[in-house]
Amino acid sequence: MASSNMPYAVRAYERRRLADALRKMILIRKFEEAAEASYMRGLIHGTMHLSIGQEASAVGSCMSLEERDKITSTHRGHGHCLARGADLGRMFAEFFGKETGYCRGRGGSMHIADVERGNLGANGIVGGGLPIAVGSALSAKRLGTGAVTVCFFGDGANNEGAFHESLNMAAIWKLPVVFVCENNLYGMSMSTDRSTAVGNISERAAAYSMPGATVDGNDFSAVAEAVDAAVARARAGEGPSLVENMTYRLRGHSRSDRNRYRTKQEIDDWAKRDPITRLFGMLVSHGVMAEGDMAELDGDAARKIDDALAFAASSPDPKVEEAAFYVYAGSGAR
Amino acid sequence: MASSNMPYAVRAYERRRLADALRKMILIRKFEEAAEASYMRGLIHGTMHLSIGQEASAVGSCMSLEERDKITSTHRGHGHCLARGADLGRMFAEFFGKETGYCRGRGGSMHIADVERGNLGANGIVGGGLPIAVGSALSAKRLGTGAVTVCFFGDGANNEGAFHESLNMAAIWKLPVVFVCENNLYGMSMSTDRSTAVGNISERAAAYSMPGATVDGNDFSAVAEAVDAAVARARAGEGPSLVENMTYRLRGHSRSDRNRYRTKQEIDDWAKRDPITRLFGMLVSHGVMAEGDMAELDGDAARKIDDALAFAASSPDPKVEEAAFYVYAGSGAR
Amino acid sequence: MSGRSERVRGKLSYAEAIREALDIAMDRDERVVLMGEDIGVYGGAFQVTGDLFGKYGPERVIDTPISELGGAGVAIGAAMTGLRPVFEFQFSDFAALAMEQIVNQAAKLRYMLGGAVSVPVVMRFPAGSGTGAAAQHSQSIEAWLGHVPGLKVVQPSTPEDAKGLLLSAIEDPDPVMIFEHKLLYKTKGHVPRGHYETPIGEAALRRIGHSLTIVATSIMARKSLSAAEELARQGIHADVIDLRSIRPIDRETVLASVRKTGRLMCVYEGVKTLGIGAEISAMVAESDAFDFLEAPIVRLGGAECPIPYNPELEKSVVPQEPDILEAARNLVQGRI
Amino acid sequence: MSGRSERVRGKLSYAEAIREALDIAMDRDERVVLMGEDIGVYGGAFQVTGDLFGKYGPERVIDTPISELGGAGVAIGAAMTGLRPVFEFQFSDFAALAMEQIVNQAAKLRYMLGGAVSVPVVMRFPAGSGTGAAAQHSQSIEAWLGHVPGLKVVQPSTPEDAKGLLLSAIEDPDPVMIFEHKLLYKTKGHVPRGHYETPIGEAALRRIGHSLTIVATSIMARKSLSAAEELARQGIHADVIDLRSIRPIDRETVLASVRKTGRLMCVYEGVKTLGIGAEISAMVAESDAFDFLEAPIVRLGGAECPIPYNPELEKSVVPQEPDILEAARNLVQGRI
Ligand SMILES: Cc1ncc(C[n+]2csc(CCOP(=O)(O)OP(=O)(O)O)c2C)c(N)n1
Ligand SMILES: Cc1ncc(C[n+]2csc(CCOP(=O)(O)OP(=O)(O)O)c2C)c(N)n1
Ligand SMILES: [Mg+2]
Ligand SMILES: [Mg+2]
Repeated sequence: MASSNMPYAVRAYERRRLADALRKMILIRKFEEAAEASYMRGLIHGTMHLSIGQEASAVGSCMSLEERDKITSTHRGHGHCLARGADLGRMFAEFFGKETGYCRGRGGSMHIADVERGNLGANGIVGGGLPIAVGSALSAKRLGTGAVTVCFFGDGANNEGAFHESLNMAAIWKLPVVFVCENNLYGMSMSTDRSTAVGNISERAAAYSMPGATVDGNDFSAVAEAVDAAVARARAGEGPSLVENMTYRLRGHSRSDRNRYRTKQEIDDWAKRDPITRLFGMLVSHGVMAEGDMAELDGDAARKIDDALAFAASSPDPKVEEAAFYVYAGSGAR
Repeated sequence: MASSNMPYAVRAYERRRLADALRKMILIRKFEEAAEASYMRGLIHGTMHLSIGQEASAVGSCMSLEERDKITSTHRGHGHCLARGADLGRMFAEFFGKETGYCRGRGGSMHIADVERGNLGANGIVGGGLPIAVGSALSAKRLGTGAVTVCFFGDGANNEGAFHESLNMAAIWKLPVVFVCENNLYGMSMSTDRSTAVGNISERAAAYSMPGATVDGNDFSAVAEAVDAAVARARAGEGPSLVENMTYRLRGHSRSDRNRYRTKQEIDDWAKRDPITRLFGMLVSHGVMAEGDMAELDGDAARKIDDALAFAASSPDPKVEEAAFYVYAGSGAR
Repeated sequence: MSGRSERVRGKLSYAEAIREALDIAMDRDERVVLMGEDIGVYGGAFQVTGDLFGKYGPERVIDTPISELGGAGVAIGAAMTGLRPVFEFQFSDFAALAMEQIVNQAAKLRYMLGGAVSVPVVMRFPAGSGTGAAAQHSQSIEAWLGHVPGLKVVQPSTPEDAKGLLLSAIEDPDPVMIFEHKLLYKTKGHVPRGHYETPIGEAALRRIGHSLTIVATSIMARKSLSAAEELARQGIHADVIDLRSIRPIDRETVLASVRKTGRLMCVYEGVKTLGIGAEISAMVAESDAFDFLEAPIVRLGGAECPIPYNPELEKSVVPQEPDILEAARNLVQGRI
Repeated sequence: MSGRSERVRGKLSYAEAIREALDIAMDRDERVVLMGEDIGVYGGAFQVTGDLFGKYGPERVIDTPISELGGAGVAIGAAMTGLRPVFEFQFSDFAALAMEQIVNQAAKLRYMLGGAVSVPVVMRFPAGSGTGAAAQHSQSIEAWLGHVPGLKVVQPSTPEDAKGLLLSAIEDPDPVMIFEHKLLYKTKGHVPRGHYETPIGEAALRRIGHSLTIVATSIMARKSLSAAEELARQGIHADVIDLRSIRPIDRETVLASVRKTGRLMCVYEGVKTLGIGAEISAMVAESDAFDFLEAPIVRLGGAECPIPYNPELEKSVVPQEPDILEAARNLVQGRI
């Protein structure tokens, strides 16, 4: 029975996929660190929401997704986008407002999308992606594509009316969608204790007669296990589920956050539960990787980031005369 | 232990109050029948939503309310308004669009209100009254008035985002509000089976960590018992509750309803559970009333209705030049 | 597409014309689905979808719970991923519940994503006063959506246009909002058979005159036409333009008429301030047609007041035929 | 009220002026409470409420969950029953989530109930572009609310007005919507001490000229004033009217100016079509001032486009000072 004591991830995935998951998590981390640095250097306009500390949730939740599957993402969406394999260069280019960016410089970080890889887009409206995800699942069911949609949203979003309406419709129509709540304990400054009248957000699943589960969102394997099951259920036509990944954003909400609503102690405690360190440790302890592999992974990621930054920096800005392209179909080259 | 086998209502209220409750339920029924007849005769403009069959819910839910307490009502709100003691004449006058009506002929049935008696108004927007009720409870708490707010809404309204947001805020702030869902099995043509992803709507209370109860909404005593307890809880500062009164509207949704979505059998079955007959029967069997009293009650109600209709019919229309009075404070006499 | 099927037949009502458009679209394209409250077995609050439920079943005629924000959002998400949803609001007033999805999502997604996505959704909004349904069921809020780039917004006034504009809307790769005046549903007119498209963005010059230009929308186009007949008997000959589309607006048709007549009156039911007439007036006043203006530009719009319940009051707060007549006479006779 | 406290002191920022108004109002009236997302310990997304939480505590500075529809509705219900809530939207764009409560409830309740109820709620909306926050966080949607009878809508452009209009709004028995341009929060100006009210419905003639009238709103009033200084150096002298209030509009101040100058230009950040400039233009074109017009009425508004992220694109879609200069010169020199 040794194998059943092994973490789910080690049992469920080939080595290659496990290494790939770790590689992605590292890439997300380095990507965001580089974005942060670019931001500090004034290369990036506007605001930016970093998911540093939440990488296991993004990558773990996408493990069983196939090419045809969709995700909807949030304002804190870089990880989701990279988890689905987005191009780093086009992402940086978007942050730099370049024509080569995913949104041709018109969207920025808050609207990053990668429609070809099934990412229907980050959303600047908290809760805005929830009904859209349900719509995507409705399409899949009607058109018989077999696609599953994973809908990411935050703990703060769970108090929007859109959450309620979306989960209810997904449930009555038994749609193939998985609601993944990334509960990082705060919606901006408001803790879930203060904002949300229930202990675990997953308990709200019962109000829609769907399964709900709360997992350690910094444990890659736990996330993957819960979401894989939910995806399988959706794929089998059994309807939606709600999975709550308990995690933490190690950075402030956005650049202007002074962290007045939480303690340094709390942040430090969570830093100790770093999902990347944990996954790496697990892979080493199960012989999937060796201690020495980390340096190589880091190095690889750093090189990719450098190349991507160079691509973005050297890319052209959109033309001012083309500011109003893409408002309607047929306006703007494609 | 005989008394504990007695229905709650008989134990809890004096004879006078029980008789008064029955009187009100009869008045509501006759009032709506008269409104229906006036409507058929073309005396009433627009649309009208009758609550015939739901009288126990309206009256039972208001039993423990005091003068200072508030209610918010719905498009199907005549019963709520009369349960709080509204003037029949001013109600008919409103339906007839008269200046003496509760809304000076500007609101009609869908906006009937009686602010002096704590009825903050019917609402043409399904779910529109929910946040308003929470606001009213917030005022009571901040201003220390001790007032409780009873918020009526339908089963259909429970799928609006406003429901979710309102219950959540009421719960996190422990506000003195009682959410009374009048579940008459349909939101227009859509049955709760099809619209709502949970068996009993009261189960959704758990998503807000508040007590939830489902009761036979055609049983006056059961309604009063559940809502009285919820009001007491609210009054004691222990926060909100959700009570679901299972009931049935014997008429169509509105005039244009062809009842295609339900069977004659179903309607007939529910007619047999008429809340007025049931309350009367209970009062007789517990010696509160005698069989012969019904005729007198009916006669009384009929006389009051006739007087009210006469008042309304002879009242003046609002002046067309004053159509835009009351848009802002100070425009229009008061 | 369906070629030579333009034979004229018995009149259809506006509601029937819409139903026919839905039927044709559903028949030719499996991806077209209908969504909305009580559009199934009930047939819609205004009996527009009628028995399409019987014909296409619950998979394609989808009753939604009373969840306007979510429902609209589901339609938008479905439109992004391969379906062609036509979403019915029960009353246009309830658009207020779904503005977030309509404006922040449907209208902007193509742009925010740099053209990477299309949102071919159609939304239908029964609008306007006159039914005694009071302030929360009688509004004319098309100006809100007319102010939003990324949307197209139309207001058919005839059964023929109701069908043709809806068929155009369903084919359109962008979100199209259709405001249908409730009092028009039972009005009848000739409706060509089969599939045809009325182009979005083209006004209809319904009547030719020379004394003044009347630009009107929705039911006001009908009232204006009828007033224009009476005016003609009094020697005043109006160009009557049925705007049909308020985003985009057919600038040229309006300007050409004003250059000819030198007098402009806008008639619309929405609240006067910041209503569609404000835009028409401003569009003309900033154009070369300004030099042709011989009199101030008149706007006849709704009163600055919610819609009252009392029937006389209700009529008094939106333009009626006598108001149009009087305003037109005053304009032509220089009495303003 | 607070009498002779008009002494001038060091400058305050627009955000500080708002905070001071809130502080004064809360101090004089226990019923005034603040509601909104992250307005407590966080101090507000734009640090407007700042440390009022420290001073008044969680009973009166109430952090709401991310529930705009419900939160606005709670404020409305509270206003109906004795409190005086000031509700902060984190971005004006999120008004789209609460339109139902703002429009169908707050604006209409007094009317629908025949005057039996008041809704003295104030809502504050950080608005406008220029911060790189892209299409869902940069809109100027005041025209939607300006179209709604029952609401009052203001757009202060200076710290002094930001304070005075907010204090008026809190005293007002009707719902008042305040649009605050985000780029103004850090701008400084003289702000009288103590309690004073800037009347809602009065425009401010900020500069006197004779060559043309510029009517501008919000941050465009500042840009227009600055452009007018440059124009003056070029011999073109503009009346610059800061509209301040868009419902009701100060008709007389605008018309009097146009009668004098004969030329009108409207400058606003919202989308041009159906934006506030459409109303100003139409209001003038239908008035007796029409006869004084010597040239078409110019509108400089936002492009027909969501707000883009790229900073150069972002600037290009709303009027900038050089655009105002050029348009004013063309207007005066008859080049349009
Ligand atoms: C409708 C809406 N309300 C408010 C905001 C402002 N806002 C952006 S992110 C955020 C917090 C969201 O919290 P949560 O959903 O928990 O996501 P997290 O930021 O924690 O990842 C808020 C309030 C918004 N963008 N949209
Ligand atoms: C926001 C909104 N959506 C839709 C409607 C149209 N409508 C009026 S009543 C009704 C059904 C409401 O159902 P429920 O809440 O169960 O109340 P009931 O009519 O059964 O008493 C509908 C759909 C409305 N008035 N408001
Ligand atoms: Mg969070
Ligand atoms: Mg019901």
